[in-house]
Amino acid sequence: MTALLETKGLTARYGDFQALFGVDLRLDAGETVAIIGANGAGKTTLMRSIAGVLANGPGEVLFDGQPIGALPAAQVMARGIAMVPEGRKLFPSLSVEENLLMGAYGRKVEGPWRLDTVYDLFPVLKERRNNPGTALSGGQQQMVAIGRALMSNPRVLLCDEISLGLAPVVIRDIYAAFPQIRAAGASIVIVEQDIGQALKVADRVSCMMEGRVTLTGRPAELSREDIHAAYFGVHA
Amino acid sequence: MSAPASSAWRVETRTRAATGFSVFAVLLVAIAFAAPFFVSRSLLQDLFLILTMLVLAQNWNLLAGYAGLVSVGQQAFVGFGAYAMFACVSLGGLDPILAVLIAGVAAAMLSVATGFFVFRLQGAYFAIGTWVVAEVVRLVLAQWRALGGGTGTSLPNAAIRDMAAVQWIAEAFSVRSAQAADILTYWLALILCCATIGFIYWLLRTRQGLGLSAVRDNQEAARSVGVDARRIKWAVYVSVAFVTGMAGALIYVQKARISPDAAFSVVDWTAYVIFIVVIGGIGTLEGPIIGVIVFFLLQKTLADYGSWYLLVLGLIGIAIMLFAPRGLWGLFSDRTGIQFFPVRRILKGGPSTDHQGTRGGPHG
Amino acid sequence: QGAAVKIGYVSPQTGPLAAFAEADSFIIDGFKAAAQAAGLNVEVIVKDSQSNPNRAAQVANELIVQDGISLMLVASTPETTNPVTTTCEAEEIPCISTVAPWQPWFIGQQANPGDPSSWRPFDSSFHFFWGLEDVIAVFTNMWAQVETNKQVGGLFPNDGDGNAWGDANVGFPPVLSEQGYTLTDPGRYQNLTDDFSSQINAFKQANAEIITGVMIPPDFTTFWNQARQQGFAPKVASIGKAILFPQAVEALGNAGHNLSSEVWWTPSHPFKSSLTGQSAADLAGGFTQATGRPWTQPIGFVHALFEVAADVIKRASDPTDSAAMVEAIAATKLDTIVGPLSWGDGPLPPFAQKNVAKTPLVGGQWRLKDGGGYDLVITDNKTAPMIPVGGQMEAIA
Amino acid sequence: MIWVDTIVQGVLLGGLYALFAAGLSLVFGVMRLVNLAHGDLIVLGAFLILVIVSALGLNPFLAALVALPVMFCLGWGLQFVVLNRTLGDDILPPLLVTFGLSIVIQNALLEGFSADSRRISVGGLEAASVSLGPIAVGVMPLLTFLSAVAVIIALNALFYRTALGRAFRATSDDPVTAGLMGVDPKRLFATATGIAMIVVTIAALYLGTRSNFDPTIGPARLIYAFEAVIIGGLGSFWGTLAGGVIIGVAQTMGAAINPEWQILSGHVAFLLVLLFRPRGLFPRAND
Amino acid sequence: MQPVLDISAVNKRFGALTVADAVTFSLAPGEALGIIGPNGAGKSTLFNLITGNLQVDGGRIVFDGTDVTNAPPMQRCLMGIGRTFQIPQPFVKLTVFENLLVAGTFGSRKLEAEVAARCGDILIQTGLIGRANVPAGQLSLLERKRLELARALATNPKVLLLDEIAGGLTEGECAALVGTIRDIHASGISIIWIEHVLHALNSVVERLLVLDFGKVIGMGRPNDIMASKAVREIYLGLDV
Ligand SMILES: Nc1ncnc2c1ncn2[C@@H]1O[C@H](COP(=O)(O)OP(=O)(O)OP(=O)(O)O)[C@@H](O)[C@H]1O
Ligand SMILES: Nc1ncnc2c1ncn2[C@@H]1O[C@H](COP(=O)(O)OP(=O)(O)OP(=O)(O)O)[C@@H](O)[C@H]1O
Ligand SMILES: NC(=[NH2+])NCCC[C@H](N)C(=O)O
Ligand SMILES: [Mg+2]
Ligand SMILES: [Mg+2]
Repeated sequence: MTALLETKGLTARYGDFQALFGVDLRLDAGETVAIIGANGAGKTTLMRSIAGVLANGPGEVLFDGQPIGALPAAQVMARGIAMVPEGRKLFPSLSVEENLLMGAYGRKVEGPWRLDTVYDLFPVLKERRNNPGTALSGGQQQMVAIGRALMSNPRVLLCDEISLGLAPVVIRDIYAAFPQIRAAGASIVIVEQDIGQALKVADRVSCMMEGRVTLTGRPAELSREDIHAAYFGVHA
Repeated sequence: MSAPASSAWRVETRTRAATGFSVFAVLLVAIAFAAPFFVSRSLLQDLFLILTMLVLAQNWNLLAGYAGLVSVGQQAFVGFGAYAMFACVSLGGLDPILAVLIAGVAAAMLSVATGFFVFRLQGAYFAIGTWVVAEVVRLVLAQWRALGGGTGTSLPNAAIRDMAAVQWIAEAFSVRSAQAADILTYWLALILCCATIGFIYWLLRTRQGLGLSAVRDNQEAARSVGVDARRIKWAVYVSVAFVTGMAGALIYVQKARISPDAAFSVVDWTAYVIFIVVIGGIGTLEGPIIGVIVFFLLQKTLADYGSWYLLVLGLIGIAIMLFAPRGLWGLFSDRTGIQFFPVRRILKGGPSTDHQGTRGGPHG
Repeated sequence: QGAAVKIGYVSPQTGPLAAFAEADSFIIDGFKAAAQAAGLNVEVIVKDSQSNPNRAAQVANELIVQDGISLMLVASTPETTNPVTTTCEAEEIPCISTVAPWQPWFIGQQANPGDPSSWRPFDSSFHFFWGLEDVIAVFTNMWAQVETNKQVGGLFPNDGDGNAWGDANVGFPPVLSEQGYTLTDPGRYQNLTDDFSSQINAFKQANAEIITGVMIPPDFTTFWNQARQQGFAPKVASIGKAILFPQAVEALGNAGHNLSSEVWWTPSHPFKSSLTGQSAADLAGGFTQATGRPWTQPIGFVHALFEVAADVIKRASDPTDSAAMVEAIAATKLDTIVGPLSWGDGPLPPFAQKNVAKTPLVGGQWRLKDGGGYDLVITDNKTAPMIPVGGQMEAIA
Repeated sequence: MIWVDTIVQGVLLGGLYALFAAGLSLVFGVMRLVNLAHGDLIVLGAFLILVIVSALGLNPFLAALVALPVMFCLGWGLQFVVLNRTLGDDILPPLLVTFGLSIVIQNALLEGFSADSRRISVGGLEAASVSLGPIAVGVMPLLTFLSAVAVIIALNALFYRTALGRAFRATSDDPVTAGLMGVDPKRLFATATGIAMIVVTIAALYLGTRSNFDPTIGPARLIYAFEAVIIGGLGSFWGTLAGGVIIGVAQTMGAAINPEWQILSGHVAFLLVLLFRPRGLFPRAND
Repeated sequence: MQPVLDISAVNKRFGALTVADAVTFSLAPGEALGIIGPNGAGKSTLFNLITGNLQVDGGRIVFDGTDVTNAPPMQRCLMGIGRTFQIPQPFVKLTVFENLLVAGTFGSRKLEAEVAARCGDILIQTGLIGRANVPAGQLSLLERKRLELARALATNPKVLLLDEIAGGLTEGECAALVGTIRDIHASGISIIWIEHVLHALNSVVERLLVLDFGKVIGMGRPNDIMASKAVREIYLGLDV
């Protein structure tokens, strides 16, 4: 069976600095994959390369078996890969509702996610719909960012550090939405530094270090030591 | 990471190309000073034009390329300097050479006054602010009836003839006084140009110059390591105005006729100057030199084609900006690593001798 | 015969003043042919000022220094003539200029234009055209033909022409008050002004029935439209510069009817070229035939400029010697296509005697033709009776 | 009474400046592009309308309608092919390229149309006026002002009521993230410039009917347009209108004192506003 | 003894977001203080307030007995506050050595010749000597972080503010870095260090401050802090 999304030997660089060295990643339909790794491991870079924001070097990105590595972000998105970027990146000039509507700008397909269903998922957003997006709390902003990505009814949802900077209660609230998102049919890649959280939601986990995937497996199969070693590059 | 070991550190800035160039440059300047003895008068006038444009270009480059202050209102200082000179000569009866110096001071004073305003603005706002300020200065000077208002006025012929040293040059070269005045203004332009380049090069090699480069690269970080970004920018702005004012005055000593529209022409004194810097390569001392030569050659070859000349000039400017944003010198220097005005401090000596050598572009 | 005598010619061939120079190549071609026929060995080097005073000075310098010209010719507005003349003065190169009233040319080049006692004649520069006294006479003569309250509104910009026309000593104000007119002059505006309501209000308040001034075409159009919109309808509008060219008047649509202006040259001027023998009508017709464009007033003067050049070169003992040329110019007595020319004996103040020669000036009105387009009708010739009038002055409807 | 008239005329003049500035404001607001060729593009538009008027014998208003799509495409292509390459943190490339463009347009027009003064005639409308109480107001200046208001309303509606406008604002905030929403910033910017050229065409109609124009007349008004945009505050269309009116009124008031101060007062008003509000009267919260 | 740095009731908001909420603490001369807290807690912002890169909305900052609450950054630097940036901010077109020269000459008002040797020594100390004459734009991330440290040292600070300089280092590199910081500390410089790599942090600092949503929620000896329930819950999240 072909994977829904697959990278083969993906590399990326910022000027002279190489950030990814031949990353292989696979996401099957309906699956949730978590990527963990220390600061600067290249997780965000990987997400950005897949989404087409970053021109990637040699290596392939296949979506449904089609190469999409050379496409610009707008076209990747139009095929059904949406991203929740690191740092939320709400549009400060737009209200909450306008931010959500922007999510469907380049891909208007019928599906489970519409303005009303997103508001059902995160009811607090409905109350704040006319506020500027940036006037919300961090957690609410993160909800807007997720809702915005959902608005395009993506087949693959890329989430970069959605728990970053949020209080544990808020993180719990946000992750509480994930079963619903999965149930509605999206396959998910999450990037997470919080290993515990990652192991809880993921079907499979990949650990990255210095631009390489150093470990892949199902949460149950991975030992603390393996993870620790992959994460920090040494055995504890 | 070994323990600190103070030992024989050395800091060098020289490169071999630069050493070679400095010999060449000294020779060139010597030849340039001697030029009136053997070149034709028309060439001398061309050289005057090149030198004064180069002064303006180096100054704008210091402002925009090193201090990050993109001004499109430099004509304010050219025109103000020129008017100050005219006032000194026509109304005050001073010698034009003295008037040129006073013009520089006047332009510097104008820059202090306008600086309070334009320094409140950033980026594109700064650019447009400087332009408006220049318009205001033009409109105000256009009301100065004693200097002809909007009509303009001419320098008295006698003022040029009686200029210090003109008679002496006229006799020494046995030429008419008009030609002697040309020789004198040429020498002044040469001195001004050498002094400008020397000053900028010296500045870049002082710690202030280092601070300026740091501010340009990253203002926040520079402030955090103790660089007073504001003061450095002010100093650059005022000294650029001083030299630009002198250049403007000198240009108008040679032209001998002034009017507000000519003296405050944004095209002549700012737009062309920007073209020169950008074509040559912004943020380098070499760039404006290359740029002014290219500009001059273009002007010479195309000037008789009327509108086509400007059309082609515009297209070349666009092309360079789009395809070689670091200018002609940038293209050359990136390929060869050659710099004639090195400012990079290279650390040598010390306990370990296996430092990597350096190559690559200048600070710009 | 020896090397050709080099003549430099500077005019605004491109840029906003280009209309003044549109006949240049037609006339220079004619001049070259005539010169050859007359056995003169001359070369004309033409430079474009791009309507830019800086550039005008620069090309003048190039002509003198690089090309080694023996004679400079320059035409068209003080913005071109003054920088070129100043350069020639400094270089001691003979220079003949035209198409600028003599005051802006002469006074505009004095170090302190505000102080007549400091004014000095030029050594090697000569000018021929009319002066403000002529245009004032022509305008007041025209105004006298129409019944008005003698209230005049003045529109003088802060430029070479405007400052001279509005000057309290040499301009309109003293003469008008002498002749019983009351002038309302709100002040020197900048060229390319977008709103004239302050002037219109001032004129309305003064109940002005006459408008005069020297404006650039876009400003006059702006003014004229605004005046009509705001219900200000003077009986007479005599304007210099703006309605010089037929295209500019046509650009006003029907609103150009009965606007009046000074007329320096028309195809009906009763003069002949000393160079080609052509009449004014022939010259204008030739231009229209060659280019398909209507005649304009500068044609005659540019032609006359070259007539003088040919005459001077013929008479000079050594055309390549500045002093000899200056001497020859000063001694000129020539009947040109713009009228008789001579320096040193004109009806001029003493300081300008040497350098200025005057040409006749009359006044005219633009009249709408039946099939569209305008005719320039001479309505006053008191100042130059040899030029025939074509009709009576009419008030603007 | 004269003062009332002075202010009314200044407001109407401000409408003209706002019209010149609206396209600039759009382009400046969406992509921070300082377009020094804006004035020349207006003149280009005026020539285009003139050509259509004389070739097809159309009424100038209809001719402007015909010119709209042409100018839109021109703007779209210009942005897509040339100007997009100049965008970035550095303000020099856009300044230089558009300045080069300004020179190119002027001289190409000179080659094509000569330096003659032209005019688009609207016949009787030129002199028509309506009286507002004791003040006579020209119909064309009034139309100009009303068109400016209409353009501002339309641009605001576009910006705040449509998906395209949302995309403009989002892309202006953050082009990379907008890309993740399916926006192709290059095309979007091209569309913005295309729309700006529609506004330019409207401005060209009024420039060409108000007064004479020739190929070199563009830059003279560019500075007022910039002043209007900056006084108003980056990204505020109503601010742009207010900016235009401030300059217009300052000019007529200055002229009422003495025509010598007319243009100077406009500039001084601009400097004063910026002295107290360096980011303009209605700045966007985040910039 | 008078504290070298005294922060009292400092507040800072970004729009609706409070990032410093009555933050109060002081630093004794020669002390090493660690700051921990979740991402976005306001740690880096606190540094920016101390250095003057951001203005406080309220509260007072006293350095070495002088109120510096409204002083510009360069003045605070001159007085002896040196800092590193979390996201390295090198002067990319200057070489590594020149980066230090700027800091050395401006940060301590000395001539280039006077500080060159010291800069050389710092380059050795921070392991950058091999890259001394390379434009800083060409450095890798780790080298940039070292440059941040080296440049801050070159300003000859009394208090050194370090923002996440150990993130992403290997075990060996991390140990070496800890050694360097200990040396710096031993030379008498006070240190405030923001770090997520706790074992590195705890091997240097004497006191830990925990920040969450801009509030100080704990301060004390590292072991006590690490053991407190609030910290385990908020900072480490659900225990791994
Ligand atoms: N725009 C950029 N320019 C240069 N280098 C960059 C850029 N963005 C990231 N890098 C570098 O690329 C490497 C990988 O960064 P990336 O952001 O992908 O890491 P990450 O795993 O997402 O880290 P974090 O957990 O901090 O988000 C880092 O060394 C980083 O410094
Ligand atoms: N200039 C700014 N404008 C608006 N918000 C800002 C600004 N700087 C920081 N913030 C916000 O303030 C909060 C605190 O940021 P800060 O960088 O201080 O966190 P931190 O504790 O250093 O986090 P980390 O561990 O990720 O470095 C974050 O939510 C951040 O987005
Ligand atoms: N890019 C622009 N010009 N955006 C328009 C937004 C203007 C809006 N009227 C405001 O006040 O904010
Ligand atoms: Mg990341
Ligand atoms: Mg931080």
